[in-house]
Amino acid sequence: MKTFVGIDLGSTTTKAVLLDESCQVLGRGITNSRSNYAIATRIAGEEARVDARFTLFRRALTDSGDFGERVGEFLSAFERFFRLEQFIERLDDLEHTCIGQLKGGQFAALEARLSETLTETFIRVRREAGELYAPGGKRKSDFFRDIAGARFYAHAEAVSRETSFPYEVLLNSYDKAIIEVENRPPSGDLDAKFRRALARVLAEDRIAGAAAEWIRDSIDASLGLELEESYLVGTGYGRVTLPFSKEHIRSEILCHGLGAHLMYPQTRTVLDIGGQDTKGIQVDAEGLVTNFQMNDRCAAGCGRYLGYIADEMNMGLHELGPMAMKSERPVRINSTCTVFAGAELRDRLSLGEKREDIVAGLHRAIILRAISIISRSGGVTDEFTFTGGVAKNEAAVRELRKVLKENYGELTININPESIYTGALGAAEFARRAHSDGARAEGRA
Amino acid sequence: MTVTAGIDVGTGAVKAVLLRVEDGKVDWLARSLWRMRQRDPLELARVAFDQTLGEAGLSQREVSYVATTGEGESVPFHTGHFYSMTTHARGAIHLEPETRAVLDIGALHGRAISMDERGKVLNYKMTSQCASGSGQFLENIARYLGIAQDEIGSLSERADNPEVVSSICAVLAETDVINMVSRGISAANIIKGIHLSMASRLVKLLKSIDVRSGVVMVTGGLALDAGLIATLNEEIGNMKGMAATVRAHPDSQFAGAIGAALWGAYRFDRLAARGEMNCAA
Amino acid sequence: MNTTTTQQKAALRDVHKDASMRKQKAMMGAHYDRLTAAPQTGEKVCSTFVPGNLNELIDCFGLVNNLPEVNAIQNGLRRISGQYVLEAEKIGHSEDVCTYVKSDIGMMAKGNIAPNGRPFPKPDVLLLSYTGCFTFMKWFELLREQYRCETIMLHTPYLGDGTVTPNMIQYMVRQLRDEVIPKLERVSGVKFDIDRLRERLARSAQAEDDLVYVLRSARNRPSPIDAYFGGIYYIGPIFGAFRGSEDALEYYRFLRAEVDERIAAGTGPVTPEGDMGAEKYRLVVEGPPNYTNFRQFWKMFYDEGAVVVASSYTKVGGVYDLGFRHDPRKPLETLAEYCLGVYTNRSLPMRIDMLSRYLEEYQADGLLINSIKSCNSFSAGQLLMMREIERRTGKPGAFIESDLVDPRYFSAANIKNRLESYFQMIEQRRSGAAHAA
Amino acid sequence: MGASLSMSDVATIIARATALFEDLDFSAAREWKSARPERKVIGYMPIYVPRELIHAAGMLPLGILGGGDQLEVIHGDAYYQSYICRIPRSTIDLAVSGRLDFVDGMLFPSICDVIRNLSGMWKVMYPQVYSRYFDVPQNYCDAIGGNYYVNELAELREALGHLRGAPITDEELRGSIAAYNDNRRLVRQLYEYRRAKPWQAPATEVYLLTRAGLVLPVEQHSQLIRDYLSAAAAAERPRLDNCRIVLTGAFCEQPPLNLIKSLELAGCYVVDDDLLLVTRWLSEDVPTEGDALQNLAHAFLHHSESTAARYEPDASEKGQHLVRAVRRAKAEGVIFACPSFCDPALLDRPMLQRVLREAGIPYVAFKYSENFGQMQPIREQAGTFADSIKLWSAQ
Ligand SMILES: Nc1ncnc2c1ncn2[C@@H]1O[C@H](COP(=O)(O)OP(=O)(O)O)[C@@H](O)[C@H]1O
Ligand SMILES: Nc1ncnc2c1ncn2[C@@H]1O[C@H](COP(=O)(O)OP(=O)(O)O)[C@@H](O)[C@H]1O
Ligand code: SF4
Ligand code: SF4
Ligand code: SF4
Repeated sequence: MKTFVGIDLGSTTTKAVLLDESCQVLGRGITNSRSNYAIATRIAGEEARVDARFTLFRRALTDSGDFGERVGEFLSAFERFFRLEQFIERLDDLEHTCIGQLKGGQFAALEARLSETLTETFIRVRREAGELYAPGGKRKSDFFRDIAGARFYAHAEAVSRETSFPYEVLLNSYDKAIIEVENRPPSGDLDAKFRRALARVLAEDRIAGAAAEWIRDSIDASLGLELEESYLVGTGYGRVTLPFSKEHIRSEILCHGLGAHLMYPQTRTVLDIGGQDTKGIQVDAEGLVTNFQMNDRCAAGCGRYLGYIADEMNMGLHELGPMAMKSERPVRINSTCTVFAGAELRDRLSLGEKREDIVAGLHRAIILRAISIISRSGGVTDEFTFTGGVAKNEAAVRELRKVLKENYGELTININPESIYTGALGAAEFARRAHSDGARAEGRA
Repeated sequence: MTVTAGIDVGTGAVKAVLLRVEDGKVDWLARSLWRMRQRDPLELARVAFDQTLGEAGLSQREVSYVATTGEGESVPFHTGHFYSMTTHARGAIHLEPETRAVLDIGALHGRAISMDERGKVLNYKMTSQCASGSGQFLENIARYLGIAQDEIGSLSERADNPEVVSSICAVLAETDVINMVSRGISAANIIKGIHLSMASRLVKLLKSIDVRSGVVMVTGGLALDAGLIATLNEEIGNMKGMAATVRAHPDSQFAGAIGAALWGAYRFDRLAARGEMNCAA
Repeated sequence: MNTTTTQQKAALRDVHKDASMRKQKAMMGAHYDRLTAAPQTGEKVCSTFVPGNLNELIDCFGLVNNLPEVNAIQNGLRRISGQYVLEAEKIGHSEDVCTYVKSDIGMMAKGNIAPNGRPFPKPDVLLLSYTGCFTFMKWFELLREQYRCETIMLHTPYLGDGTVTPNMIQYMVRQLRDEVIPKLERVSGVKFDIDRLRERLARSAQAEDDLVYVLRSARNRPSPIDAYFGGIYYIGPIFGAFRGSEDALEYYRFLRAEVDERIAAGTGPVTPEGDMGAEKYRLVVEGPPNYTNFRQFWKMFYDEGAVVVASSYTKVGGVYDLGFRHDPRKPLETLAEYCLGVYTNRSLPMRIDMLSRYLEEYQADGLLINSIKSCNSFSAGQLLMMREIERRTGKPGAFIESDLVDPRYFSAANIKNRLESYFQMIEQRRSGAAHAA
Repeated sequence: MGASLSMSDVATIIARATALFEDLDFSAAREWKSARPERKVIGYMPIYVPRELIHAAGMLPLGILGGGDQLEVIHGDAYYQSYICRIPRSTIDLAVSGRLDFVDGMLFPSICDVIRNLSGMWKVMYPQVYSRYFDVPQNYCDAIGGNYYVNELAELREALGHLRGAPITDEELRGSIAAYNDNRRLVRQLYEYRRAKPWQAPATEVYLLTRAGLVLPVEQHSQLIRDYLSAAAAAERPRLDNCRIVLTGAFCEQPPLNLIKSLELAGCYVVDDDLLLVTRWLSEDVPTEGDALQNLAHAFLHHSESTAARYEPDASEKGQHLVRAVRRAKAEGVIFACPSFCDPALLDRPMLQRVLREAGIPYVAFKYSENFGQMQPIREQAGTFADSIKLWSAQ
């Protein structure tokens, strides 16, 4: 089948969206952006195709009334097993890479003991992998780096304590290996992994006989569908160095505008707060950008700001929002220079202000800065759509709602759980349109 | 004879010294340094001061003047406060009498100060609000690269092909660094690159206050970073019309505290002479 | 005409192009030579500004006109303004202030060398024709401190309410009559002769006619000129030291003929890389250009097929296309009116009217604002102007930021990003409109 | 407009001034206006407008100085690029957020291109509100600049008369001139008092008191200063080992109050400044006899303060006003505190610094913005300056 690919190379993450001919999202994929944009593009694309398979499975299985109700449950189990397969595979890769590094190099002196310690650590991480992917299992993030990292750190600390092997060395070894592993696209035969996962889920659900046969056939049929990449459009921060030719590139502003329009056709104002940039975009009823504004050469108040604060307080990024939510009286903060954030925090703490009030104040400061960019792009018009990584932060969202309400009255504010894919979605739609325009042009010729 | 204390409350650490000053002769009685690590600076000031008293076997009543500097304006037991450019200039002269300029490189700001042989501040300039090229930035990157603070200097000296960080913003520079790591640039070359960009900023600062020759003393925590000192000298060497020498002293981090204590002694004498002060604080 | 071959036509065009370009170059060269030779020839020098440039009057006294703004532009184009700005900042000027001033101050600190390689002479008089910008005042106070020469202030009231009042004219004529002219007489040693002034004003008016003709030619499709990047060359002589001279008359005659050729041939503007390709977008531009990366900046437009059909910057040294001409019948009043009417002395509502009118009259696709960090006079309020003009005309605006002569504020990637998005947006709107139709 | 009840202690007076300062909704002016249906309020920006004319029309001149560090600027950035100072953007924000909806007219003085253009923005955004760019002559000859100014004043007088529905009489005008003469005298007295005893009248208090004059009816303001002067004299306060400085460059966008406070914390007594110049722009009484407009014009041409927005025709006079201020206040140094991106203040600074160097007066300089929060570097620079004066001056 024909598919249309949109790639958004963000400063921190790379996103891919796959559309079918009727503008339905088939799949989404995400990975950390690295210096090598070609690899990031490939990985994100690969992830999106994996995701697309599940969409196709869903379509195949829902076609039959019998399975009806249970499709969702079944597919989520299926996906968990598949992800577990993937996780184990990459974990093995990671272990090999870690140990492979020992040959010569900076760890040579410690080689034997380090190898033992690493092996022990990986045994423990692998042992609990099943739990991570059990129903309701709590994973820190979608990225292998983060999931594996968190578990590795925890176990490495324990192991190093037991064996009195220097913890720092273990971390070092991990830090070096993870970059290599991350830069390798998911390897191996995907179909085989789907089938292994399918076998496990069928076994676990005790589905057998005709029913199992039918499911297997449906899945096989879906796997047989070729996902033909009919057109690809790239966008984003890395756009200038994108591994695509000019006609395959659209500005990120246009992509975000169109993406937001596709999600919410009534959208007129879009705010996107990413890792290093903040964009304010105005779109018309067709999703065409009429005006925009973005920060320039200064990363004040962007997503990374929260990262600095989290680092300073020794907390996870996802814990900041909840902490700020506890505040009743946010402190007033004027400076949003990301680098001085820590100093501002220390300053306020020494003045005796409460942590949650300061953190809430910092969230408000980010939002005010974003609002000033929105203002510069032409103000706020109903409906308002908030996208980008920071839209996941509940405290940022709360402050945004407050500020908008105080200053612009009641508005519809859209926040989509998939909002991080807005730019990629727009790009994919551009790909779809470019393809059909091309086809039309050919038809005419 | 005057016994004075100098307490330097920084953003990264609290430093305290106890000095005895007699007819221009200065004896170092005690010193103390406490890393801040999210603790209350005012409490640490007390702790550091008490530690110096204990070491010297003196009581607070025997100290004629307690001088604070840095962010120590609100230390409750101080006699007087001097601002850090005043004290760093004085402290640096004490450590190295030839000094005519100071580069104080702390966690967030860099300061260039020029002075005469008596420690009178002639001119000074601070880096602007933007934090790129600060100690904090270096610290963050070191943390990211898994490098301990005291390794930084020697690592930088091992660089063979430094990769220069061009972004003006520390955040954007951080991305540059992450990209460098994934391109396989060695930690040594990255650190040296950061040293280079810091040095270029700092040397410009010196130039802007017209320091062109003589001894420039680096004070503050980054004085311990031999790689930065070396880079500063290279940078000066490459600059037309600049002939200054940058040095650090093993006690550089105490320069502020020493300067404060010395100014305290001086002020005490003057006030005592005017009869405005006759007993210790 | 029908019988001339394409080749002949091309040859003719080349000749004409050469004529106006060569002429302008020669004029500029001769002017800088005259200026830098002043210490030898004994001619006296008067420094003044482009907006409110009283060239006819200055010339009446035999003074050589030196325009620091034009020098700054030259230094920008030759990419040496950056180091001058840094020099001025080292001497103690703030990073925040207008870089025209700093480029000038820095140039002085570094030997004050003119484009012909010889030092600029010390001015004998600073004519502070204070029109449309408060920075001028500080600029000449700074120069006065250096040169310690006579400084004459001619205060032009601002058209805050959008009209020229009799009080304003009277105030300016009195300043001219009782202060400016007597002081110029004293400095130059030449007695004021009103007929000499009239003669020059008459020549100005004629050249102005031709200039307006050239600027208006952009109403054609395709436009034979670029009214911003090319326009900067077209205004050179008349905004600079040549208004009222025979040279200027001749230059504009050449130029007009050349443009006629292009209209007849149906060709677009000439760019540094030759004739421009198909005209895809027609823009009105508000704000000065960037000079340090002028070529690169221009290229971002013609590479995309964008041509500027009208601009406000080509009105800073006088707004002629709305009807004003220098009038020899009322010499002092006409100078006053001229100063009062220059673009930067117009209130925001007047600027909005003018640009909206351009968008319609020149059938432009949209308004582009190049907001200049240095220039509060232009920049403060441009965001509102853009929105108001969009509202009135229904045409989209775009906003980019750079600086006149400070290369630090030219971020090519950023500007390109914005321009691309803008052009794609215009494209989309068109196809959107086409789809809807 | 009767004088308010007098207050007797410093704390109460300053509390009242602080409340006025912090009130971003201008409640006091709103109350004044709503007390009588015919009352009108005319806003004005720095540096100078002839408030006498507004007062003579029975209206309240209301000084508008941006939003300070307590206003969250939401809309303002839609109107201004990042390299333009703060005051116009927060002023626009005050307007867009409805805080100026009771203001019947706005005057934009001739101070710089930014305020000048703001006048045009006002006309576009609020076409129904009377607004005017109030130009003043840069020519100081009575027959030329003076004549022009008299005509400008006459136009304003007529417009204001029109706004209230009855022309302003000469009698009214003379009364207003007298009221403002009285007020200017008191403000000067306040400044003199501080020059003599800076520990008795801290810079923040003097600032808050002067600032109250921008929102209160002039008679009430005069009373407030009178009260303060007698209250301040009644209570001795400790004298600190501080140096004496003149603050300059802050004539338009206001520094945050914390900045002024920080200077004193850092060991500097502010003994003169160029804050809120409108309250003492005219340095001598304006005669109440004769042609009022002629008198105002004459005072403007020949007895007004010097600042960056004014052309100094005499090269040798450039900057001398600052030297005189230093001498008069027996100051030991000058602090240049200029708003970021303020062309007039920042372009003037090097010239003033040259004059100070020649006069042997030490100085230090930094920039601020009205919502600037990082006081530590300010304290450090001002403190080092104070240290160097304290440690070295007496030698
Ligand atoms: N769960 C979360 N909670 C809070 N903030 C988050 C979360 N996830 C991501 N972010 C923020 O989002 C930013 C990345 O956003 P993204 O839109 O992916 O940026 P870009 O497009 O620039 O790569 C991070 O810097 C982080 O601050
Ligand atoms: N051995 C070292 N090598 C390099 N940097 C160091 C070393 N020790 C301390 N620092 C740096 O010095 C800074 C603190 O210096 P200090 O002068 O105490 O700062 P402050 O006075 O601002 O507290 C920190 O940024 C820290 O990273
Ligand atoms: S360091 Fe801070 S102020 Fe400077 S560019 Fe980065 S975020 Fe902006
Ligand atoms: S502010 Fe603008 S008009 Fe004034 S001198 Fe500078 S560039 Fe020219
Ligand atoms: S602060 Fe300066 S630039 Fe800004 S409006 Fe005031 S005078 Fe103009």
